[in-house]
Amino acid sequence: MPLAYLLRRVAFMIFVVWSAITLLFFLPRLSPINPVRERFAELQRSTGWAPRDLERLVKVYEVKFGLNKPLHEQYVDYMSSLLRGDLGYSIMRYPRTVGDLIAQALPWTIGLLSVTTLLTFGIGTGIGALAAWPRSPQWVKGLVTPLVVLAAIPPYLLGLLLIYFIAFRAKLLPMGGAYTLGRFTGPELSFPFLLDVARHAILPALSLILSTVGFWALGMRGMGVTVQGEDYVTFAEHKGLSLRRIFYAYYVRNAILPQVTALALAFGSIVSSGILVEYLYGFPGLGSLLNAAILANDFFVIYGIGLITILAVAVSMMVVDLLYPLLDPRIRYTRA
Amino acid sequence: MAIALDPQAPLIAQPSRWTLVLRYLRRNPSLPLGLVLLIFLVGFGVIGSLLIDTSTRAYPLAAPPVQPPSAEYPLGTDRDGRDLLAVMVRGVLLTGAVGLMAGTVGIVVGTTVGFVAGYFGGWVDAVIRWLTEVLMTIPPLVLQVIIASTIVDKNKVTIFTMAGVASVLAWMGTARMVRAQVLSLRERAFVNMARLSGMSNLEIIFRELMPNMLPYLAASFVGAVMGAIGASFGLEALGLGPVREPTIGMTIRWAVYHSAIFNQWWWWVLWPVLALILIFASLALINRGLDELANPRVRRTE
Amino acid sequence: GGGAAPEPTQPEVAPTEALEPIPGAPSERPRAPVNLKEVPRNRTLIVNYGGAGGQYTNQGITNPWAIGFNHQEGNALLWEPLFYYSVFANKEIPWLAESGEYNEDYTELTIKMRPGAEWSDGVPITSADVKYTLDTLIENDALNYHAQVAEAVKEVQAPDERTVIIRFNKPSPRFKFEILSLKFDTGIPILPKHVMEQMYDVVAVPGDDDMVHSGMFNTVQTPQQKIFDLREDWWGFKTGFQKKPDVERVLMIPISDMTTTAQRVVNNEVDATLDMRPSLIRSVVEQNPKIITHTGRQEPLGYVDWWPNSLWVNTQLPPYNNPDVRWAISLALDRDTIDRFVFNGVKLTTIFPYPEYEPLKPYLDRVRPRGEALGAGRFSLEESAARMQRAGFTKDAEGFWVKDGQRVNATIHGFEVIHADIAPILVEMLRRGGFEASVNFGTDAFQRMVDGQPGLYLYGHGGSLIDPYATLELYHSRSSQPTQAGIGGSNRFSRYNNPEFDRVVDEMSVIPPGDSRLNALFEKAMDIYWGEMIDIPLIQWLHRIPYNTTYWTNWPTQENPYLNGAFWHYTFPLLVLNLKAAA
Amino acid sequence: MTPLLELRNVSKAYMRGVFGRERFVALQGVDLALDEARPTIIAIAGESGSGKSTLGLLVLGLLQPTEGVVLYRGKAVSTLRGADYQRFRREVQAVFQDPFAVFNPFYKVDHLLQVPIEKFKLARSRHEARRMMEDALQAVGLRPEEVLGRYPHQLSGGQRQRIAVARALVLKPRLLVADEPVSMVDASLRAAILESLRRMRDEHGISILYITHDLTTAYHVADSILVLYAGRVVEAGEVERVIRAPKHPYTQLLIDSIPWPDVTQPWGSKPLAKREGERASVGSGCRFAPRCPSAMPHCWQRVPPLYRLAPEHVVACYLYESEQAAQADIARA
Amino acid sequence: MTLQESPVLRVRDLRVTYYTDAGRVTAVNGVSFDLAAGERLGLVGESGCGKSTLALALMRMIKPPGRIESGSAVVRTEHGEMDLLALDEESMRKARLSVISYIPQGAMNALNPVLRVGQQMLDALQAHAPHLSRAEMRARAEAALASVELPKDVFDRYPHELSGGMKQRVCIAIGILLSPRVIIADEPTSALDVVVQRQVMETLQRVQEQLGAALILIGHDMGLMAQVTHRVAVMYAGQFVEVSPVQAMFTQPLHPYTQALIQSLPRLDNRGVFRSLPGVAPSLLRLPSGCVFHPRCAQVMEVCRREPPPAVHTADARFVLCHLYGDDENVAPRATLTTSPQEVRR
Ligand SMILES: Nc1ncnc2c1ncn2[C@@H]1O[C@H](COP(=O)(O)OP(=O)(O)OP(=O)(O)O)[C@@H](O)[C@H]1O
Ligand SMILES: Nc1ncnc2c1ncn2[C@@H]1O[C@H](COP(=O)(O)OP(=O)(O)OP(=O)(O)O)[C@@H](O)[C@H]1O
Ligand SMILES: [Mg+2]
Ligand SMILES: [Mg+2]
Repeated sequence: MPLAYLLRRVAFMIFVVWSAITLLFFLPRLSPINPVRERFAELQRSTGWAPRDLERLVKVYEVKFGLNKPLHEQYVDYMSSLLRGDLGYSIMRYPRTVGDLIAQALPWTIGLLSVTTLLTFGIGTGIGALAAWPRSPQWVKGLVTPLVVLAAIPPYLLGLLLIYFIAFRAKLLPMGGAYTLGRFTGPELSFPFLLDVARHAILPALSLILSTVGFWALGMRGMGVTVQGEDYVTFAEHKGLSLRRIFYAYYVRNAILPQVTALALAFGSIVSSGILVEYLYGFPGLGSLLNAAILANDFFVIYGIGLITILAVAVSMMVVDLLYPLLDPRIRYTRA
Repeated sequence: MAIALDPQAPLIAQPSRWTLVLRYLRRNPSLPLGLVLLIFLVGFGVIGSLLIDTSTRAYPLAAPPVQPPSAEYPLGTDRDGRDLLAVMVRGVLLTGAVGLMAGTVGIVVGTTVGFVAGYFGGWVDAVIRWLTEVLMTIPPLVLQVIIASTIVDKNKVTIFTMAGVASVLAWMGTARMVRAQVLSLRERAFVNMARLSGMSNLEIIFRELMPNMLPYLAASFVGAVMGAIGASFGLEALGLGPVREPTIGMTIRWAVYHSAIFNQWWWWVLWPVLALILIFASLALINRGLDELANPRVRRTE
Repeated sequence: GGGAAPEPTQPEVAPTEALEPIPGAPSERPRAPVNLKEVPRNRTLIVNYGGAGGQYTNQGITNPWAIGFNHQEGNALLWEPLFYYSVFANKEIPWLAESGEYNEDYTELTIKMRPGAEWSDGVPITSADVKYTLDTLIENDALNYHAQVAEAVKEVQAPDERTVIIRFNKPSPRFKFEILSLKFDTGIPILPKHVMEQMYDVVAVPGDDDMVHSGMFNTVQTPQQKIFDLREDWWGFKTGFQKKPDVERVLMIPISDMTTTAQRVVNNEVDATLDMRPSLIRSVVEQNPKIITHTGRQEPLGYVDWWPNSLWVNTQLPPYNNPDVRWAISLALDRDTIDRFVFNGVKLTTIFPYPEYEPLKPYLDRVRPRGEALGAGRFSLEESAARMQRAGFTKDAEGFWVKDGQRVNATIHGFEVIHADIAPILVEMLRRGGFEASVNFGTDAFQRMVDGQPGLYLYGHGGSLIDPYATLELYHSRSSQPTQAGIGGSNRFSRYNNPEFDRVVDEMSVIPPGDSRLNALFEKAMDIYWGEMIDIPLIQWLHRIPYNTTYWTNWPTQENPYLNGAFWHYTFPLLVLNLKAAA
Repeated sequence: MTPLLELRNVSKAYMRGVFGRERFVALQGVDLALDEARPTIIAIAGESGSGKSTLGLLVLGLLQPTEGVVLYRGKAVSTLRGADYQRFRREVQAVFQDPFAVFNPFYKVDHLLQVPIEKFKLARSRHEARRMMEDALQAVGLRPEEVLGRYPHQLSGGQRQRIAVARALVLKPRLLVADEPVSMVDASLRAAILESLRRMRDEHGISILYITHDLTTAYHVADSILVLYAGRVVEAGEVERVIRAPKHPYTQLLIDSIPWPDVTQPWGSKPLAKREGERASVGSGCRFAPRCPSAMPHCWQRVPPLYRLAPEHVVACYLYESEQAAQADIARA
Repeated sequence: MTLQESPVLRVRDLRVTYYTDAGRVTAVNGVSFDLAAGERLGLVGESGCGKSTLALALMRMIKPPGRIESGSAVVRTEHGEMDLLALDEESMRKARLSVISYIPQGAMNALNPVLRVGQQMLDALQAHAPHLSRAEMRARAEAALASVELPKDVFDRYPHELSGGMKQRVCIAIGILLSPRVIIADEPTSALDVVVQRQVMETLQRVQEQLGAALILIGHDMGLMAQVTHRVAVMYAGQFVEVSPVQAMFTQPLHPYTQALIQSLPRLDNRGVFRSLPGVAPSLLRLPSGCVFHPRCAQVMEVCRREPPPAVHTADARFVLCHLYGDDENVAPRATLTTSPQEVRR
């Protein structure tokens, strides 16, 4: 790989990340919400915490969070502390730091969502490919529509239905949480714990899979249709290759290219895609954290999670860009 | 020396356009099925609005609370006393409109941007790529919430603003994919041929490349509409939607809020879900029915 | 354990050092799992409560002075006051104090401390701790109750280990009840002087699981759960002050979704939870015969909370600054319809900003006829229209009131979790009355109320329990701020400003509860309240809390009203002490 | 006067390999000129992969040369803008080598003919357009009602190729790049189509770059011929001379290898040398050296320049070193 | 030329129809022929007359809307005879490439753009000779590439990095990879220069002779036919109108269409003279009555317009479909030939 290209691409990625962070920094500040005051107000509502002179206190904390400074100074502060790896304090959970909150939530999200994303991708793409494959039985071809229809049900509602029928009525699986509370005080590396986590993860994973698998199937089916009838597929048949080999190497292999890009993006956006499901199942991942942060207008946590997502997406897009020519040799770096 | 045609050679009549259309529909039954569904839904909304005074019946206090379906309230009523038949009539139209508006904006912008970037390359591509990547990296929900929350006067939140917010982020995925496709398509000889035929860049994009991406675009469109409806649900869930309007999303939202499933008020959940299912089923079927148009090679026997 | 790990004393953080790492600030790196003893299910009380987005956001903030401390999510089990108060039993329960006596004119309060009480690190709890607690409240303006205490208290003395003498600036007959007693969400706990003094900043140190405390539980907290385990060595057991309860562990888990929570209760996974919407609690009770409520298995399936809700009005904002408009709105609301739609026919609508509690009843009954005579709670669109016309409004083509080409912006602000059942109904009724209404459940609803931007907002009154003063004080002009300037303290959204009203309230403040002089003043105040329609009283707040009797019995009920059942209130320890394991 | 088309020292290198590291020179230092006044059919011959199509794409402006410049009416093609560009597009047309890929699979084959007629406003009415299409199709032996309205994949290779030729006939450009236009049609039709190409030159003054490896047809239809080997011109000149008396050993091999439709004439008398790994071994010398029966030591050292053997005949081979060395430019002769 | 007694391929009454919007296209209309082991049969005819369709039908690769209506195609292998058109799917799949292989026309797009050439060859070996080791497979693939004069490094290249001719040669290499009994080469060299053509055809011939396989060479290049094949079949509008040994074909073409074809061949001696057959091939949608060639026939007779011509098998193993030659096997040609017979050396 030409070093020059690699450097260019990395530079571009850094530029993208910087732009996104900048945008993310300024956008919430355009909104009229004052997170500190909202935080205190929320405290008042929920706990009766009620200092008489709230406004003065708001000022004090604005200073603590640096929110009193002119915007450009805040920006410089924020950027320089980012470079030091310091994500600052959470407003809603002051004096906890954003870094700590994220460190705690991240493994859960990665665990649940990377597995489900891969599963969904595999299942959806597989079904989509089969649906466009001329030799599939009729019922397989018809499979995409019901999957798409499943995706039509809002994930939140789908989750509720699953909880109601599978966990509540049939009592097959737990109704939520990441592990059996009370039985385990916190994450530990033991077999019973992992088993327990897996049991808890089934329903959230299922809701995610059911509500997104249709999109993958739909996308793949679309690409499969265009690849169909290409001469190289025909020639592969002339060669007497097994259907399986034709299917994988000459059909799926060619049709899947755009899906791979989508997968990279999906990986980047697992945080926001899982937000509702994580929330519904009380799954302690980044999605729940983000949800809480949005509800509390906690800028700094939003930035922190935003930053993670931005990095994840930017890096995965870069990786896809760098790897794409390996998948599709017709595309060359020189023109990328 | 000219090659003269044999005057005696019999002329072959091409079947008429309509015959061809009919044959197409017969070969691809999912298209008419999808269309019929769509027409049914639109008809349900339009005719329903004519027959029922949705401006009162789709709002609270129009009927006694939580009535199961009956002769008087064919689809039942909800906890706030909305007549669910009226709610569905209006909801299908409103939600359909939000989805369509946002989906269309998303797909149109995404496709255009993707094509422009992929086809022209150079700095145009660089700028577009930068913009899409930047917007794509930011968690969409965060952006939407921020945008929506800057709309200070919630009275002014209509389904239009919601569609607007939902569509702001609906185009990047499409744009990126389209760009990738264009990169590989534009190397094809028929693009060169089109250029020799005097087509402008824009025409090459829209007349030569675009049709070849139809199946993808159709899938994308279905995805965009769904995405937009999903996004509108998200906004509604956060109280950033037109709270009073009986969209399908709000209806589901209220049903969830009042634990309709647990309380076994099945009708309150069933109808909106059914409506969504029908909307998406019709889109998916239409999408499927367009295969042959997009790739004539997949055509099956009569 | 033990609070013996004092944080090194640090200089106060100057405001300019914003975002600099705070020295000694806690880190929340995943800790090694704590090995807790096994507690069987029938000795564990599991409650589903709190959290945001399905997880706790404040776990480990156990220091009551730290910003973000929340007594509701279990921490009430860690801290103790001088007195508890149970409104249903209508009695004061001395706790760390053995007694507390006012002098004749309510300018001095003498407290005797209970002997044998000690902190979890074994240090005795003495009058010095009480003095420290109050002194710090007076000094540190970042603390809750700072203003109230600083205003009232002249001086705190601790002449000996067991005696505290509080001298007041003026007669303060309610100080003991309002400040020193824990009930519902109000009052202060006593904090350990020897620990707090080591902190570089008492509002910045969260405390964590090993915070030295006095309550009968120890805690382990993660975002997923808060575990409270009974302390065998609690001073109350050692001194024989209390008998060991059956509850050995309290497990508190965050709520992600109310329906799921209901299902957990039905499945016996959870013993009690947050109060529920009317239909939900009915379904819960129907689906599990073991589940009871305050009123057993009969409607209204709950008890009245101290938080009656009004449709609050920004009395500074046109057109709501016109009492006619406020009255027109009240007249446009059909209370019967609200009862029917929202509360399954249980009559919960009210004309009072007061909960109808036993101690308050005599006062309320006295003024009720006056309110009814004025038309409070009446539904009449004609009268409403007449009021609007008097205020200079006319109806436009669509039937909405307009003045100077402007419709009335009747957007109701509120909180989705608690107001989503009533708000749409109100909106519809207002629209029928000609007000262009809608709902705003935005994440910033609170901020808007604070800023005074909206004209209408739904909220409760954290006010009176035993006499009418506290609620009236909410409308005192000292908490009224100009619009845009934010607001004062707790639950104070009123921007009402009326010197005459203030005078009445001020007069009441020095008269002790129960004194008959209050009656006339109260009548006067309520005449102003209703006459001006300062806010539009709507409903009593009902706590419909499901109690699952599968594992635990002796819940506080109508028959056995030893407490209100809200375990998230400061009185949680009293509930725990009373629960009995099911046979 | 400025020539219609001029190539000055044109080279084209492709980037190859996954990471575009390998530079592959497909065409090297080609000069060529065409006069408008003297419409000519120039055959471009050479083995497959010798750069014929690349040359065509360069002329069409669809590729940019890495070195040198392609001039159309005196202006560099890559810089043409506005009206000049329109004119260039209108006047320079092509029949591409691969008749499968030039069709957009989405459209019926009509599209290929319709678009240029519409874009260049060749017809005043739809009726006239239809007429033109039918005429052109008939001229290449296709039955309009049979091919129109069909999708490309429903036609045979030869049918598609002929449609592409028909398109060129409709357009009547000034310059036509015809890349293997008749490789897929039978002998009788081939004759007919080549005949119509020649008539285009005669009646409409159209110059044609006839790219082919079929020397028999080149011989019949072209005026002059340019033989490429591995991206370089090895021999060029008047077709009669080159075919009848080839000078370069490669041209000789080519002519020798023509399969004559005559059972009595054996196919090829010269032995075929192995070509294994030839490119790598060449280094800086003549590219044909490894296969050349008469290769001399210095053939391996330096690329031979073009030697002019006659006013209309140049050859790049040291065998003719003794002859007057020509400026490497047949056009300026 | 030694033709074995029993043919390696026996095709009988093959009919293929495409069902198009405009109507039914009978692309192969009752074709029968035999092919001996080691024989090279040329298949010529106007473009669109059904040559590729015939080949595809033998491969059982006619896709909708096309359909094989009738016929049989029996191949003789060491394991006995099999009717390709009656095999089950799996056996047919196995037969492809190992029993009968097809080198497609327009090889440009026949290679998967995202797989290396070598991989696409290995795939074929994997499918039919899974017992080979990877090294053996690679060796065989490289040998095949070498036999079509491609450098070794092509194995590791992607198709788009090859010129058209190189791609075509890759397809040929794949076609001979498994030593099939019958090789169908559909214009295998139309994109190749003559030198390579010669090399490729020599290779094809060599391999084919070594294997004793039969070769069907589809093409337009009569020169190639003359140089390579033993027999030539002339196809017109879906039918074989003449099948003759190659010398006879060039010296004494029987069918008027064949005669026209031979006449239109370019020669070195008359530069610039094009002679072509007037008229256009009939539409396969509506074939003319009687003899399909009659509208363009220089020697058309009344009977030609009415009746389909008889299949005539002459004594010297030639076949012609023409009214000129009576219906009796031994009848001598009634018409005079336009080219005079010559002594043929072969
Ligand atoms: N896009 C490309 N990238 C890399 N190499 C290429 C590309 N296009 C062509 N080549 C190489 O350039 C050389 C010349 O190709 P070109 O297509 O011009 O040959 P040609 O003379 O037309 O051959 P043919 O007769 O087979 O069509 C070949 O070796 C080919 O592999
Ligand atoms: N998929 C198809 N659908 C409809 N008609 C088809 C299809 N494929 C081929 N045809 C028609 O069948 C006839 C025979 O086509 P075929 O490809 O066999 O011709 P060919 O003899 O190979 O011609 P060429 O020499 O040009 O390749 C043609 O008229 C063609 O238009
Ligand atoms: Mg070429
Ligand atoms: Mg063919």
